[in-house]
Amino acid sequence: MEYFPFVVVVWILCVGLYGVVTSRHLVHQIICLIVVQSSTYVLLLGVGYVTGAVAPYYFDVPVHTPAVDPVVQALALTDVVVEAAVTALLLSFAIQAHKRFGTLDPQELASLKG
Amino acid sequence: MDQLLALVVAVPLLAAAAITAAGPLLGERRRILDALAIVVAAASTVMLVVIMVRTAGRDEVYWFAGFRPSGGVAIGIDFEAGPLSAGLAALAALLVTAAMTFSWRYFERVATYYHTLMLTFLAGMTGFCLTGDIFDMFVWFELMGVSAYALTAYRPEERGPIQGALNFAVTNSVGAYLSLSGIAVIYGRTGALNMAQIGAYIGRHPPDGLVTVAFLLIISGLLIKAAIVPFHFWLADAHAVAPTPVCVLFSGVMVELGLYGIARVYWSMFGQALGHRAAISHLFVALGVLTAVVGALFCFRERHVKRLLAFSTISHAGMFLTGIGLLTPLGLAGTAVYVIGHGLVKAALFLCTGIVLHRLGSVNETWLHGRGRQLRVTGVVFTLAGLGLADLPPFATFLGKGYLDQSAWAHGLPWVMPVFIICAILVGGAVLRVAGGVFYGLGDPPSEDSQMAKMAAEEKSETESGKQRTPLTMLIPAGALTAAAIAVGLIPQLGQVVQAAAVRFEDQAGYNATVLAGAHITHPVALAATEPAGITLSAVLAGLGSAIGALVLALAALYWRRLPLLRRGYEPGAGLTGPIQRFQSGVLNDYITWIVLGLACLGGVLTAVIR
Amino acid sequence: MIAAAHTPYTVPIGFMDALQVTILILVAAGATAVVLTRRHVHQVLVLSVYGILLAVLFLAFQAPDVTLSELTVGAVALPIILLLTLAKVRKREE
Amino acid sequence: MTPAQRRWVSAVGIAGLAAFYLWGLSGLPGFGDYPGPYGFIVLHLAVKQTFATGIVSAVNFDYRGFDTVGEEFILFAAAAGTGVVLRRLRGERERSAVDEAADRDVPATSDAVRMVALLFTGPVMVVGWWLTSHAQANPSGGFQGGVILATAFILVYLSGEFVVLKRFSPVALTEAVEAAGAGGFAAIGVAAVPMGLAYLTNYLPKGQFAGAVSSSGTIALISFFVGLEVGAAFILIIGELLEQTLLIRQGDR
Repeated sequence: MEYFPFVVVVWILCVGLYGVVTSRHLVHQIICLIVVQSSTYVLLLGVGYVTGAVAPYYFDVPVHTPAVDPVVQALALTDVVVEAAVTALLLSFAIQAHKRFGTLDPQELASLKG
Repeated sequence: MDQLLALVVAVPLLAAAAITAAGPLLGERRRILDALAIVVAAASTVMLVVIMVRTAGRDEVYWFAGFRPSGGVAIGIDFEAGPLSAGLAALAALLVTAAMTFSWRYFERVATYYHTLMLTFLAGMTGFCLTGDIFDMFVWFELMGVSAYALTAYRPEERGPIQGALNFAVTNSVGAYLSLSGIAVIYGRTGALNMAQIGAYIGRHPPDGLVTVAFLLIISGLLIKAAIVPFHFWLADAHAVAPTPVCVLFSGVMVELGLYGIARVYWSMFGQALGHRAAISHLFVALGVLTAVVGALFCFRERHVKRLLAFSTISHAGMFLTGIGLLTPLGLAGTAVYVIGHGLVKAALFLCTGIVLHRLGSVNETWLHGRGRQLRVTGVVFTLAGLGLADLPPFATFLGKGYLDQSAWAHGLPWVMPVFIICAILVGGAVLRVAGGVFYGLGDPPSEDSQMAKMAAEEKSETESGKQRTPLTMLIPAGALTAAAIAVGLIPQLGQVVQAAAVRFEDQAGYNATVLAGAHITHPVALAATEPAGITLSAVLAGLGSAIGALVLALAALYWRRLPLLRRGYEPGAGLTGPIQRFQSGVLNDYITWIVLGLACLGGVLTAVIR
Repeated sequence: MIAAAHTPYTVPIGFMDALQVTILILVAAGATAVVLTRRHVHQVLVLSVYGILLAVLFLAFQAPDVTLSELTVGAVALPIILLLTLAKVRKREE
Repeated sequence: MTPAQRRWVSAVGIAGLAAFYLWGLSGLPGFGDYPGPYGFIVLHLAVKQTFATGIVSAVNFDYRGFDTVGEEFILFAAAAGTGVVLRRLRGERERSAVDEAADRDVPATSDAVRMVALLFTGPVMVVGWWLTSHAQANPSGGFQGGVILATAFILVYLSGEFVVLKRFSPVALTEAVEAAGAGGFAAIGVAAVPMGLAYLTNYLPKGQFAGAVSSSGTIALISFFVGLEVGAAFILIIGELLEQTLLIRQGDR
């Protein structure tokens, strides 16, 4: 258990990268990029975890109850926003690419461009 | 408490929001907003110059929301401004101002998006330069990135911009996520995000796998942004198709920001922990020299003027990385001066290319041959800037390059100087060949390369009307930037002042004390000794030699087919076409493959070095 | 500070471990499935499921805030914009 | 490279990168042994300093509020970028809504779906609002609330009223709201400056009871503006895509 979450992190990253590299369709490629980024959430939350601790909310538990690290959670939240923003932008590129090129295969895009 | 450091980021952001909100209300009177955007960028430039001058004696630290560190632990985010970081941000703001002035009469009007994105881009660059917090750095890096991707695709009605923007966005996003992974890894060890605090923590122990991996992951995004071989492929695709005023920012300062990031991360976090090993210095120098040579060769072969300038940027990025990688104050100081000179000159070259595109509607060197004769002033500015790019004294480029070479020489790398002179000759020769052919009609048009012609044909005029004359708003920024590049080179004692700043930048203990304890470091101590930073004869000769060499090379390329001695039909650099098409394939998947493979190799080398 | 975790609010550690390992395995499998699904609309649905798995994992990591974001973004908003894109792209492929 | 070459080269690269990465991760303290100090210090101080019981919100909107400013503007820039890229270009025309309804691939929305979607819109907006306004207390905040508010928009679309909706939320207005959200956040920060406080200082009274809706000073206010910005940005992005999918056709070129 000690390092299992981190092995999963590496696995997600590598699977995502493999997908990005082998993809033949831009939307598929963008989704693989989402997978690459999802490895960072797991890593962030993984490094901030404290065994047996509660979530960092003191609404209904006494203050000073041991809690997991709130900082990585804030970072992960920022990360989620970044993901949404970048994905939206990339998808708008993909739509235009499809209009201009009539295809979404990166290989064909490159050869059609000139 | 002094608020300037916060305002340099807050003001452009507020202005971006205000312009978006007010745009539809003003209708046809939107020129007011254009003017507002230019004024804000100019004001940012002034504020950053003030900060740069003010920090000449000591660095300034600003804690957001007033959360000061206690006991060496930071709980808030800080900005840490020194002359080098503020100076680079000031260059960025200056180029944004110039680019927006240039585009006053340039674009078909599309709501207010252009100005909004330019201002968020500026805020991102400024924040990236000044921040002292590693996660905050990632945030500004992403803001810079997202704005830049969108600006690249500013003309979505054409094929090139969309494809270039996609390659740019995906490669840089992969890099950013790897950087974020590195940040998370180092956070898992140190429980800190403040760079000084992390540096202090990991500096106590000899480096292990975690530190090495975090270092490589964090700089991977920056290496991609800095277009270091083999992570450089996206750059030519994106620079060739982005609107010309945006290219000014991409080439003039965004790539350099990636390099700045590497220097910042090294000198405030990892330097002490990695022990400033010679092997690491050599690794950076090797990468830098490789990039410089590859960029220069590709640059000389190119016929698409914007791509040509893009490859020249790659070549220069390699030289900058070499300067940083020497790990000496003079190397860093030389790089800083070189970055300023190069940024100004390269911006002027792109602006002139923009004028050519505006007036003549093409960027194909072969087609343009002899057609730019009536653009006299533009031709003069372009030629001057081209000479500046080839390190002609007294352009600031020659000074920076001179320091860099001198420091390399003093640290047992004498071969760096001749290699870089050759690179400067190739790059300068390519640019001057364009100048001589397009503006003066010298020699023969270079042979048509069908592939490149096709690409250049995609690049149509970006402007709508009024092509009969060049508006002054386009010409003045280009001329002013060239003049500024000369003026910077003429500042007396520039070398000593910048070297003093570089010493402070490379003083990790001093940086720690400044940030975490609010200390006032008057006598920073860098790891390597300072060196005399005057204008040496060898620097002048090297600069003159590069410029003359570049001129000769340009003339030789133009009159190649008339030289009786040489075999006809042989085209200089023709042998490079194959590799260019093979590697610079434009296929996103290839680029990511090279990035992954390059990182794996770098990881292997670093593992061997650390063990 | 950490050792004093004997409040009634903590979950038995063994149970938590098993839960986390199970979900981690599911997440790893989910990521693989997302990448290997080559039919586009299917892939978006798999991505949505992956988003939910991640959200559950974050809950098990005691991060309800991130769970909520991942649910709203990863499992709802992103699949919607992806589906819209695919709808646009498919129409022209006919 | 051919796809096969690429597969092999990348397999080597990914394997090398994975090994290297694992080597680094093996240096972490094991899972569940977060060493601190950052998070523990924040946990210790946050309730006292900010009167917020949702510590993640305290970090996001106060301790590391400056990150969140940048984050909001990333979304802002992305929305502007989507606007740039998907703007109506020459040669593209907008189909009338009637035309569009006739040959839509999907069968026309049934009345039941419309009713359900419309019925859900209200509650979804309430939930979004609640999340946006309770950042300081619970696992919630402007971001999640904003996204949920934007999904209310999608429900209206599902109910088949996109064209109606477009009339009621024109792009210019949404953009203005978005700008107000992002700019408002930055402006709250700047407001501290004339008071002689650092940018983004939490200068409002923090209330008497930790976790109450009116507690925690600027945290609640910032959360509100973030909600505005995020909601408007998502509405803009989704709106652009909807417009592409439903209304815009390629003209003859």
